[in-house]
Amino acid sequence: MIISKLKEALICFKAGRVTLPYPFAPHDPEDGFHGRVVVDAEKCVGCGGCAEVCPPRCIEVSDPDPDRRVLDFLLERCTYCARCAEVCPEEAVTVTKEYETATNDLNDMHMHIEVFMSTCRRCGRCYEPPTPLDRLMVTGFRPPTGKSEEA
Amino acid sequence: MNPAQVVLIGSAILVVGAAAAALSSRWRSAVGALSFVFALAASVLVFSAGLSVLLANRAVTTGTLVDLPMVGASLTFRIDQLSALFLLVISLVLALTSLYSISYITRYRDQHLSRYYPLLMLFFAGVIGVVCMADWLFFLVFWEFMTICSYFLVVFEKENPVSLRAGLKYIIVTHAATALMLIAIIAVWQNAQPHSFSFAAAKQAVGELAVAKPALLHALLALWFIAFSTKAGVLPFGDWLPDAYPAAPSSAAAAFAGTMTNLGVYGILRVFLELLPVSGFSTAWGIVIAVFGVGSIFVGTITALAQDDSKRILAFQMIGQMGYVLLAIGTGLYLLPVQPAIAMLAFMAAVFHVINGACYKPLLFFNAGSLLLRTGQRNLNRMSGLWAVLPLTAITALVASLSIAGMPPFNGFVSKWLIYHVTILGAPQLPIFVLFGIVALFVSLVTLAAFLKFLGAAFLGENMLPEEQAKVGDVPLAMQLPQVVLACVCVGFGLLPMLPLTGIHRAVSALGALESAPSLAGLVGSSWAGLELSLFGEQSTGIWLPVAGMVALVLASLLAYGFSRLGAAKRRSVAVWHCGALVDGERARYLVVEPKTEPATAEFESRYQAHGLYGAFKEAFQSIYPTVKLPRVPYPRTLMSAFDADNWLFQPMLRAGDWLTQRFSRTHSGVPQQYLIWQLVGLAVVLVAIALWAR
Amino acid sequence: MARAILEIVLSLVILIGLAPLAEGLLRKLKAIIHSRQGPPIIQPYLDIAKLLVKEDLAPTESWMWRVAPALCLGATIVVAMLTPIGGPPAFAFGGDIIVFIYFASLAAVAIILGAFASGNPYAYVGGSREMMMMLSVEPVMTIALAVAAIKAQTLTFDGLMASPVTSTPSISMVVAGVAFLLALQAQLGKLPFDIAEADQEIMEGPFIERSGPGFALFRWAMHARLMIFSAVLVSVFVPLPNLGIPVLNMVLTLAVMGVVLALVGVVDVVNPRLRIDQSMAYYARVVVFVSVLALALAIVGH
Amino acid sequence: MTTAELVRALRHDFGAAIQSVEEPVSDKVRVAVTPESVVAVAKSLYRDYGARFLITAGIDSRKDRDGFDVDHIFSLDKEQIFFIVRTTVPSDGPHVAAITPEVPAAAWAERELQDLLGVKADGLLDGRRLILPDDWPEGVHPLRKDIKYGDWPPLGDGTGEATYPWKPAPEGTSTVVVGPFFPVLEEPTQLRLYVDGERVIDCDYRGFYNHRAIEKMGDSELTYNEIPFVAERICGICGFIHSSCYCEAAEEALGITAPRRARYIRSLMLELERIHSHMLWTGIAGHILGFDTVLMQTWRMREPLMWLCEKISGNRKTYGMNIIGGVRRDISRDLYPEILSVVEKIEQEWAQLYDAVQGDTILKARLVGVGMLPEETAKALAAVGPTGRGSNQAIDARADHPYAAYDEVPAKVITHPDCDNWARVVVRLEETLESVRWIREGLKEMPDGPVMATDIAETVPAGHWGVCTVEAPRGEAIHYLVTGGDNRPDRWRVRAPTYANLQALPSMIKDETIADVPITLGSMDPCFSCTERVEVVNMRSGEAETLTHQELLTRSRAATERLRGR
Repeated sequence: MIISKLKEALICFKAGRVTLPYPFAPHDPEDGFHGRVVVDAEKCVGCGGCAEVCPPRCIEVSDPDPDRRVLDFLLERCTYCARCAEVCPEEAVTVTKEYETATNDLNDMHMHIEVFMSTCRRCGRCYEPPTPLDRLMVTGFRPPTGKSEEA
Repeated sequence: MNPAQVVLIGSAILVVGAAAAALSSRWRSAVGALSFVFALAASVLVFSAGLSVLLANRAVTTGTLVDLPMVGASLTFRIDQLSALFLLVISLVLALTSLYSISYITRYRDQHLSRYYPLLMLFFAGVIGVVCMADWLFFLVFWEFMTICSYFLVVFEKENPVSLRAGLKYIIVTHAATALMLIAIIAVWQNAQPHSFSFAAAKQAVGELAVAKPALLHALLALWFIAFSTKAGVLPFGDWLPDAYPAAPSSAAAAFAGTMTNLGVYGILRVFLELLPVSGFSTAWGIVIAVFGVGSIFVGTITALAQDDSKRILAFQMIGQMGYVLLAIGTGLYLLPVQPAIAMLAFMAAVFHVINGACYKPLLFFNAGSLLLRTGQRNLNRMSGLWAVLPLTAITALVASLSIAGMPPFNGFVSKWLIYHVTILGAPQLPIFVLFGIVALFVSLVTLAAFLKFLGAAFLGENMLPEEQAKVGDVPLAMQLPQVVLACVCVGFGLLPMLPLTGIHRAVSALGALESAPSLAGLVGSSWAGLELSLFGEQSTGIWLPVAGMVALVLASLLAYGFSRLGAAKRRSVAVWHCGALVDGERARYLVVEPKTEPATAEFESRYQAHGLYGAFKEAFQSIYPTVKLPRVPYPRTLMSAFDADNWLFQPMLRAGDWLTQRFSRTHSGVPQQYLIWQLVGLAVVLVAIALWAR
Repeated sequence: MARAILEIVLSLVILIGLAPLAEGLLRKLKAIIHSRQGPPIIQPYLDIAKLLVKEDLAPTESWMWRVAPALCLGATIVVAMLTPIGGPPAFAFGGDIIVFIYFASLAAVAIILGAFASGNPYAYVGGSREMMMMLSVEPVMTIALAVAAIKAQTLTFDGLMASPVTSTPSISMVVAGVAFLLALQAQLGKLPFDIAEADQEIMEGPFIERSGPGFALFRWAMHARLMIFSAVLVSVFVPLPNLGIPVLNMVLTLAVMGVVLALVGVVDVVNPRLRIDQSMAYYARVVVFVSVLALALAIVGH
Repeated sequence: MTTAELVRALRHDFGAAIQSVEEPVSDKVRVAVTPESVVAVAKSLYRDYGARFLITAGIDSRKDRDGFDVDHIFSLDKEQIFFIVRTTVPSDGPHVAAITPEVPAAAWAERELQDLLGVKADGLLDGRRLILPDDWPEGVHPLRKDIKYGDWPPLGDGTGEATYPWKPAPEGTSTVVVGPFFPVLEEPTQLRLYVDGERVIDCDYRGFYNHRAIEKMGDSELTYNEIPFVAERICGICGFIHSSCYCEAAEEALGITAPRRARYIRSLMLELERIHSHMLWTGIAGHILGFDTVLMQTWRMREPLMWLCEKISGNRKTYGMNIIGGVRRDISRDLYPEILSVVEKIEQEWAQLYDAVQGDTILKARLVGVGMLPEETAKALAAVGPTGRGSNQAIDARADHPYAAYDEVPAKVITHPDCDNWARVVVRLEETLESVRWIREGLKEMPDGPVMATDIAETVPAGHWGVCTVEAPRGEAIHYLVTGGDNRPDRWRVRAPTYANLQALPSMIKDETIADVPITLGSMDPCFSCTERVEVVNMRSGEAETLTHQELLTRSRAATERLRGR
C-alpha cells in the first residue's frame, strides 16, 4: 500500500504546477479553434447561405423592403460549428479565436448586418451548397408552419 | 424527638396514607392529591430526619420496637450517616413521584387506582424500612415487602401479557436472589455467638469466619453479592430489569430507578464495608466486583444503543450506570488495604454516582412518561420533533441525558470524573483497572450516543403532532414540576459537587472499614469552587472547577454567538431540503393519541427512523447481549394464574368487597390491604419456621 | 490574574485565531500535490467572513438549532484554553485531561444535536457517523493520554508538562504518540476519515442544512480542531527540549505542529474515503495493538 | 446463422404469424409479425437464439396504414445481425402485449412507449410513468404526429401538487432522497433509497427531468443535415458518438457510402473521445470517493488530448465534424506526429497510474466486492459497455456490428469476471490503453482520399430505414432511423447506453450502504441527459428572491416559451 501511495505521490510531483493563473494571464487557444463568429459587412453579398446551414438557426434573414436585406446574428445561440464560415462564398464570415464571450447584455452577442440588394434578387445560387442534402434545404423544403420560416 | 423516631412516624404516615388512598380510590381525581399530601408529609419528615443525622454526623436509633429474643432479632430503626444519605434521596424521589403520578396515572383509564397509590406508598415505606434496619432478619422482611409491592406495580397493566411475563420473570429472579440472601443471613446467624441477626453480631461473626472458614465466607459473600446485584440490576443477574422497568408505569419505574436499584448498592456497601474486615477478602472481592461492574457497563450500555423503545433504552442504561458504581466500589475494595485514601475516594465516587443516578434516572423515566402521555408512544421510530410541543420536557430531558452521559457541567460528570481518576491513576498495581477505566470512559460515549438517539428521535427534527394536538402544550404542571426539580438538582450538584460530597464523605467514613479515613479536604481539596485531587502526596493529579469551566463555556459561547451576528445576516425559515425533491404531503403526519394501556397505533413515520442510527457500530456489537431463544413454551396456565395474584386474590376480593360495600353500605372494604395481610401472614410463617428451626 | 488572562488570550489567538490559517496552508499543500494554483492562504478567513453575511436559513424553529453552533465553538474555545502548547495550558487551574476530553466531546455533541435538530435524513446519517467516529477514535486518544498520565502520575496537563515524561523519549510514549497520530487523522476530520462530512456521499452530513453564520462557527470550530489536537500531540508526545523561555517553547511546538499537520495533509491528499465500518475496524485494530501495547509498556515502566 | 436461416427457422416455428420480411442491407432484417405473436417471437429470439434486446421504437404511422408500428430491435452479437420485430397495432385505443415479462430488459422501453406514443403495453409489472412529468395530462402523447413540436398541454390543476406514485417504503425503513440535485450527480435524476440505517433495503427511480424532446425535434423540425449537430448535443462527453451513429444510420437508410478516409477519421475521433471520457470518468470516480488527487491528475493528463481535439476539429468538445456522407474537416498529415506523441504520453502516464492504483489497498477496499452485478443479471437486463463487460459480458459494438473503420482495424474487447466496481474500473483503465493502441494502428492504416461522399442522390425516398450501434465509452448507443418525405426522418429513435445500464442500478445498490451508492452509480458512468434527450430550460429571472417549487416551475416554463418564441 505504501509503495502505491508513493507511486501516486510521484505522479503528482512529477507534473509540477500546471494550472494557469487564468483570469490574470489569459491563455490562447490552439490554431483552428472555433471562437466567436464575425462578419465583414463590406464583403457580405446577402446570399443567406450562412442562415440556411446554421444548425441552431441563430442567423435571421429578413427583407424589410426589396432593396435591403437584413442579417441578424444572434450569437447567444451559436454552437461554434463554423458551418456559416464554411459556406460563405465571399469569406465575409470568419471565425476568430475569441472565446471569452460571457456578458450581462445580450446585445453584445448580436450582430446586425444590412446589405443593399438593389440589383441582386435572392437567387439561391450565390453560394454552393456543400452537399445535395443541404441543397434540399435551400430549395424550399422548410415546412410552411412553425417559426422556422422567419429564419 | 430523635430523627429515627421521625422516620418511623414518616413510615407510619405512608402506611396510613396507603390505607386512605385505598379507601378513596374510587374518586379518581382526588386520590392522587390525597396521596400526595401524605407522601409529602412523610417526605418532609424523612428528609429533615436524614438531614439532621448528617449534620450531626452521628447515628441515632429508636430503640427496640419489636423484640424476638428467641431468634436474636429485634426491630429497631437505626439511622447512621449512610442510611441518612439514602433517606434524603428516597424522600426526594417519594415526593416527586407522588406529585408526578397525580397527572400521569390518568393515562390508565381502565385501571383501578387502588392498585397504584396504596402500593406505591407501601413500597416507599418498605424502602425506608430497608435502609433503617440494623438487623438482618428485619432487613429481609422489609426487603421482601418492598419487592412484593414493586411486583404489583410492575404488573399494573394486568391485561397486558408483556407486563405479566415481565412481572413473572421479576418475581422469580428476585425471589431466588432473596433466597440466597436468606441462606447467607442464616449462616452468619448460626456463626454468631450468641445467635443474633443484628449487624454488630454479623460483623463479629464475619470477622471470625474470615480467619476460621475463609471458604465459607467467600461463599457467603458470593451469595450476598448475587442477591444485592440482582436487585441493583448488574448483569448477568439483573436480566429481569430491561423487561420489568418498561412494563411498570413510568412513575413507578422512576420510583424503582431512584430508590430500589440503589438499595442493591446500599446492601453491597453494608456487607463489604461494614461487615467485612479490611483484609485479603477486600482485595479479592474488589476485583470480582469491578469485573462484574465493567461487564455491566459494557454490555448494558452497548445493548441500550440498539433499543428503539424509550423505556428499554433507559432500563439498559440503568444496568450500565450501576456498572459504574460497582466498578468504583470494586476499585475501592481492591485499594482498601493498600491505599485507604484513594479507596475512600473510590467509595465516595460510587456513592456520588448512586445519588446522581437517583436524580437523572427518575428524571429520564419522567421524560419518557411525559412522551408516553402526550403521544401514546414508546417507539422512538415513531416520534419526532416534540421539542416544539413539550419544550420543558425537552430541556429537562437534555439535562438528564447529558448528566447520565457524564457531560460537564452536570452531576454525572463529577462522579465519572472521580471514577476515571481512581481507576486510571489509583490502581497501577493491577493494570487491568486502567483498562477498566478506559472502558468506562469509552462507554460513557456510548451512553452519550444512546441519549443523543433518544433526544434526536423524540425531540428534534420535524414536529410530528398535528396542530390541534400541538396547541395543548406541555404536560400538566404536576408533571413538569418534578422534572424541573430533578433537572435543577442535576445542574446544582454538577456545579457545586462539594455540597453532596460533604455528606457522602460523612456517610462513607461512618462505615466500619473507613473509620480512619482522611478528611474531605485531604481528598478533594477544600475549595467550594471545585475539586482538586492529590492522589499521591502534594502534587495535584486532577482538577475540575465546575463554576470556572461553566463561566468560560458560557462566555466563550456568547463570544461565538456575538461573532456570528457581526455580519447581521438575515434569518429565514425554510423547508428541510430533500435534494430538491418534494417529499411533503406523502406521509400522514397524524398521530392517534389514545391514552390507553396499550401503545396507540400511529400513522406517522418519522423521516429518519431512530433505528437507523449507529448501524455499523451496532452490527459490530450485535451479539454482545445474547437473547437466549428459549423455546416458547406457553407458561402453564395454572402457574401463570398462580402468579397472577389478581386472578385468584384481587378480583375475588374486589368482588367480595363490592358485595360487602353493598351489603353494609357506606363502609368500604380496604381491598389492597389484603396483600399486606397476605404478606404478613407469609412472613409470620417464615418467622415461625425460623424460630422452630433455630431452636 | 492579569497574567492568567494574558496567557488565555495568547493561547486563544494561537489555537483559535490562527486555525483558519492552518487550514489555508493545508489547502495550499493540497493544491501543490494536485498540480494546481490553489486558493490564497487566507481563503478560510475569507470564507468565514463571507458566511457571516450570508442568509441564515433555518429548517426548524427548534432552539437547539440556534444554540448548537455557538455551543460548538464555545466548547472548542474552552478546549483551546485547556490545551498545552509547549507548556502548561492557560486554563490549567480549571480542568485536567479528562475535562479536556469531555469538552472536546461536548463540541461534537453540539454538532450532532444541531444536525438532528434539522430533521434532514442526511443530517441524521451524518450525526450518526460523527458519533461512530467519536466512538472509534476517542478510545485511542484516551489510551494514549492515559499512558502519559500513568507515567507522569498525574492527569493534569501542567503536571504532565512539568514531568520529565514529555521531554524525554521512552518506548511507551513513542508507541502512544503513534497511536495518537493515527487517531489525529480522524479527529481532524481528514481523509480517509472525513466520513461524517463526506460531501460526495451525504453532502456535509451534519451541516447539510447549515448556511451563513451558523455554518461559519462550525467551520471555525473544525479548523480549530487542527491546532488543538496537533498541539496536544506535539506537547505531550514529542519529546522537545525545554528551552527555558515559555515563548520559545511555544514557537518550537508550533513549528513541529506544522510538520505534523503537513503529514496529516499529505495523508489526506493521497487517500480515498473509507466507509464507516472499515474505519471502525481500523481503529479497533489500532486500539488493540498499538494503544494496549503502549499501555502495557507504560505499566511495566518503559 | 445467417439472417435467411433465422427467418426460415422463425417461419417454421410461427408460420403465418410472420407477415413480411425486409432486408435492405445484409444482416439487418425487419420482420413484421401479428400483434398476437409478438411476445412469442421476442421470447424465442431472446431464449432460443441468444438475441439481446436493444430498444423499442414506436412509430405513429396513422397517415399510411391507420396504426402504430412497434419495432422491437434485437441484436444477435455473435452473428452480427440486427433483427427488428415489427408489429402494427390499430390506432383506435392502441395496445400491445408487453414483452417485458419475457425480456426483462425491455421494461423502460415499453414504459416509454406508453408515455410518448400512447401505445399501452399490457402486462407490465410496473406501468408507472417513466418520462412524462407528474402533472402532464392523461391522453396526450407527444410523439404522435398530431402533436406539433412545441405544443404544451395545460398541465395538471396548476397547484403543482401532482406527485409520483413512489414505491411504498418497506417496513422499518427511512427514505433518503438522492437527487434531483446531488453533488455527484452532474445531472438531475432522483433516486429514493429506502434505508435501514445506512443499508439500502430497496430503491426507486424517477428521472427524465430534463426531457428535451430531441426525437420529436428530429422528426418535425430539423432537416437531415441539421440533425448531426443536435445529435452531438445529446451528450456532452460522447457527442461525437451520437453524431457518428446518426450519420451511419442515415447513410445506410439513404444509400450513401462515406469514403474510407472519412470513416477512419470517425474511428479516430471516437477513440480519442473514448480515451478522454475514460480519463474523465476515472477522475470523477476518484472524486466520488473523496480522492480528489486522482481527479486532478487524470484531468491534467487528459488536457493535452483536449487541446489536440481542438486542433483537429476547432472545438474542444462537440466537434461538429460529422455530416451525412462524411466528415467536414480533414486531418492534415502534419498532425499525425502530434497525435501520436500525445497518445503516447497518455499511454505512458496512464500505465503509471494503473500500476499505482492496482496496489492501492485503501482504494480497493472501497471498490472490490461493492456494487455487484452478477453475470446473469447483467445479461437479463442487457447491461452494456464497461458495466456489462465488467460482468463478463463481451458486448462491444465495435466487434459485434463493426462500423466506421473497425471492420479493417478491429478493436479488442476487454472483459473482467469480477462483476464489481473494481472490475468496471479495470475495464476502463485497460480500454484506455487499448484505444491508444487502436489510434496508433488506425493512423498507420488510414488511407488518403476525399472525406466527403459525392454521389448523394438528389431526392430522398421515404420509408427506408437504417440502424446503427456505436460503442460509446459508457456502452453502445443505438440510432434507428426511418426516412420520411420532407427532408427529415419519419422517426429517429435514439438509445443512449445509460438507458440500458440504469435499469440494472437497483440490483447493484441493494444491500450496499449509503456510502457505496454514489460510487456504484458512478461506476456505470451514468449520463442522464443522454438518456433523456432533453429540452433546455432556462431560468432567467434576475430577482434575488427565493422561489417556491411552483413559482420556479411556472417561471421555467414561461422562460421556455420565451426561448421557443424566438
